[in-house]
Amino acid sequence: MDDKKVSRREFLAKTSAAASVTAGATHVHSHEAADDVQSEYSLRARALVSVLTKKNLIDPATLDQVVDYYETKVGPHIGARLVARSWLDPDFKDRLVADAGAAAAELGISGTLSSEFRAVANEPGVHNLVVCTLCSCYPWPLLGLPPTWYKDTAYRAKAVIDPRGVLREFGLTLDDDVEVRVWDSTAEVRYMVIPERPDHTNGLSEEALAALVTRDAMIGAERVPEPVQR
Amino acid sequence: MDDKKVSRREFLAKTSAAASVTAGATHVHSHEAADDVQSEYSLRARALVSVLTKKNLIDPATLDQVVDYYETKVGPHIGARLVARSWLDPDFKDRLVADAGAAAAELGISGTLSSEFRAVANEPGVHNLVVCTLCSCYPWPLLGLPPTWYKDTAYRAKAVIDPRGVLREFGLTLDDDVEVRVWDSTAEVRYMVIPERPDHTNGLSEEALAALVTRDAMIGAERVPEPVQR
Amino acid sequence: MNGIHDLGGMDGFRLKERDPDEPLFKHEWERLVFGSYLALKAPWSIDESRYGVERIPPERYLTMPYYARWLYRNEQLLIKYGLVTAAELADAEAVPAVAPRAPGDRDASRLLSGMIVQADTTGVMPSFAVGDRVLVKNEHPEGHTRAPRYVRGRQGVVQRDQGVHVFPDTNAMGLGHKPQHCYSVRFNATELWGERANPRDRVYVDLFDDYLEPAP
Amino acid sequence: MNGIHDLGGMDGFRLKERDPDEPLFKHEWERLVFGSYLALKAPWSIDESRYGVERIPPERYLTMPYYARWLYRNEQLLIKYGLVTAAELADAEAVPAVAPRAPGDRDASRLLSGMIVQADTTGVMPSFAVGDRVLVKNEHPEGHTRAPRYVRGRQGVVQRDQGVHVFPDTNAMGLGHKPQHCYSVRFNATELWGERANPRDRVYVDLFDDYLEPAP
Repeated sequence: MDDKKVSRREFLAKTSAAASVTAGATHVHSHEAADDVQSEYSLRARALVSVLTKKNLIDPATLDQVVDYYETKVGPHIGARLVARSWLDPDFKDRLVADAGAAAAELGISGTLSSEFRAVANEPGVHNLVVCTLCSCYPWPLLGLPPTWYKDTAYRAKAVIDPRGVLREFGLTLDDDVEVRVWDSTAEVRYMVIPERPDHTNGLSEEALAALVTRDAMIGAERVPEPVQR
Repeated sequence: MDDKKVSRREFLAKTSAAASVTAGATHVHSHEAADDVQSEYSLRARALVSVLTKKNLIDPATLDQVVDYYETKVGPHIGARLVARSWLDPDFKDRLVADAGAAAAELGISGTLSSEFRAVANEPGVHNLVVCTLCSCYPWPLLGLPPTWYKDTAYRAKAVIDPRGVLREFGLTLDDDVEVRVWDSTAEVRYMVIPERPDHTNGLSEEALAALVTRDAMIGAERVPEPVQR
Repeated sequence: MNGIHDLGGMDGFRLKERDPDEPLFKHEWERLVFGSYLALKAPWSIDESRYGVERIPPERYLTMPYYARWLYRNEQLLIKYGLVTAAELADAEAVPAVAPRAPGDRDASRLLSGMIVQADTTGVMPSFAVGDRVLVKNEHPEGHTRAPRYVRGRQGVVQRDQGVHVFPDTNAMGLGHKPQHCYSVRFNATELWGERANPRDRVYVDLFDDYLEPAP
Repeated sequence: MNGIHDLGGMDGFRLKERDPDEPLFKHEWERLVFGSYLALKAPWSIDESRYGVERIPPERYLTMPYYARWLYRNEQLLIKYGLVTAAELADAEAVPAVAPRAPGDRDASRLLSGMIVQADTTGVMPSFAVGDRVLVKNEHPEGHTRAPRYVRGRQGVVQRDQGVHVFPDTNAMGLGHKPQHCYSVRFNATELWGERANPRDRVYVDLFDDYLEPAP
């Protein structure tokens, strides 16, 4: 056995290179992509809806309305309004941090009665990241339905043990002296992040500011990008 | 929400019944059984052996000898000899418990030099069970290659947290006042169980006793059955 | 249960790429699964609903797309509660339609709230106050729980009292609401992950009164 | 690493039936995978070999039959060590045969021992003695380790000194043998699993010196 010292980083880099070389050759099946799996899900989903409808357990019009509601009415634009307002109005920001549901209700945003909502604010030296390690809890009324990466096993696994590695993969490298706060949504409290206001945004309206705020910034996965220079 | 009290046992029974009803309908794919997966493994294994042979990294005759060795030379009959001897010779049993490798060497059993071997003895009020939660460590030179159930994820997961449940599923219900000792093979020490000698075996020869000893009894998964009455 | 769903702290997974333009539903069946579940007046709680996902066999859990887990859970719970049968799902064509009743509540924003039980807070006192050092009990219940494995046996500080909520561990199992306080508990990342963590980092986990005891 | 291989204590899996008559190899390819691996004079240690299995992506690990994990690991390690290339495995036909060398050691009983390094025990002192109460450090290394998650942060009693062995955590990573004592540590099942366990039961785990500290 060769006892030569290799740094851990070098070792990991070498082995992961080898893994990627054979990834194609050795990968037996990609399930999610397989058409027959999709068609099996499709058959089962149609059967389920058909049986529920025939037995009058659901009203198909309600099904359509529910989907329409989440596809067109609720989404990250709601959270973005809260963030933009908080950037312009420090008192509102205080109320948003104290009770995000109540602050949202001030702006006429509904659907926040059943759970509690918390907004956690990034600031110089502090970065917040939201996750649900056990399932996929997410502040639906404020941000809509969560993105695929948020619900995926990898993010749920890594966010709590290696938040800096996750952020680095997402393109955000934090200094070692920044404090990372990870919020694991294990109960009926839902979290959103108030990202920091980017530079060069003086004089922008609340609407223009809201347009800058991305969904992923309100999860903590990125910073709000600077406005594009024209 | 119905707040009616249901016992946990009843609840679990009901839900697992529901699960089994739809197991057929909802099971998308059984991988291990799928012929195309087997044929992919087969192609890759043949390619591997072919490349290793052509590059002179293995001698095909050695491959055959290795397989033959584990298929015909090593197996539970070795451990069974040790157990039978220990039933007849209390001093041997003491040596077996102290250092199973050395005791095996007394009987001319080889292959026990690289690892350490321990035999743990069942007795009235004590039942031992061997597992490797992290991979599939097993006393090859004494028992041969491990059975599928031992290497399977379920056994590795359950043996340490619910050994009594595992044994119950295997057909052995232990009294609450029996002490269960689970041995997790996490290093280079390998364990085998010396089961209790069954009743009605007085006067049997070492060979006849060895023939009663099952592989699974030497893992702790069952008791040695009584000899069949003629 | 120590299920495969309890993923916090696991290594070996690969992050999915972030796609800012992805549709909410990639396939029509996902839309049907989501919409039909929310349109249903389910007789079970959100806790039992989560428990339904957790009991998907581990090897299938990891390979199922997100809404396939919902589909599995919906089928299982509808069958368990006797609302549909496996035979009906296997042959939907053969199921006769009953005459439609009056339409139900169609306010989509309120549909989900029906599954979250508002706890009766009367006389429910907190065992801990903000600033208290707490130890998460090292318990491994067979049923549903919301104390992830990675905090069990670890110490933190109560950072906020989140008020009184229904206890998921009993509610999911049909064993009662057991309303109690829930706390945001702050853990040093090094307390959870040892030398691997940056000493500046913190993890906040919402934990119920019954999961906690005073730190020794 | 906190890999999917670290299964101890997980719920949700279903036990396989015991079949006293099952063949050692169900398929010919399993025989080839097993035999070729043992016939190889591998330049890696058994620790790196285990680490190779642990790095199989979790969703594939759970669905792979046992010897498919070996096959994956063998391919990866042979490529990593430059003994074969992915291209050669993809087109074995195209690989030219070299002239055979003299046959190697064919004593099958000794083939495996080559992978287990006998540690240099000179001057390696134990930190603990039989009877000592120890605490397993709550460490979560990114690389290979043989301290399962379920004992980390838990207390037990040293029941036997198993002698000096090569340290898997460094050896698997090419970071040296670091020989040290290994102990059989006895845990009360209730210390590991709380109220779920029978108070009479014990779990014995072989743990290296570096995993342990004196119990407080």
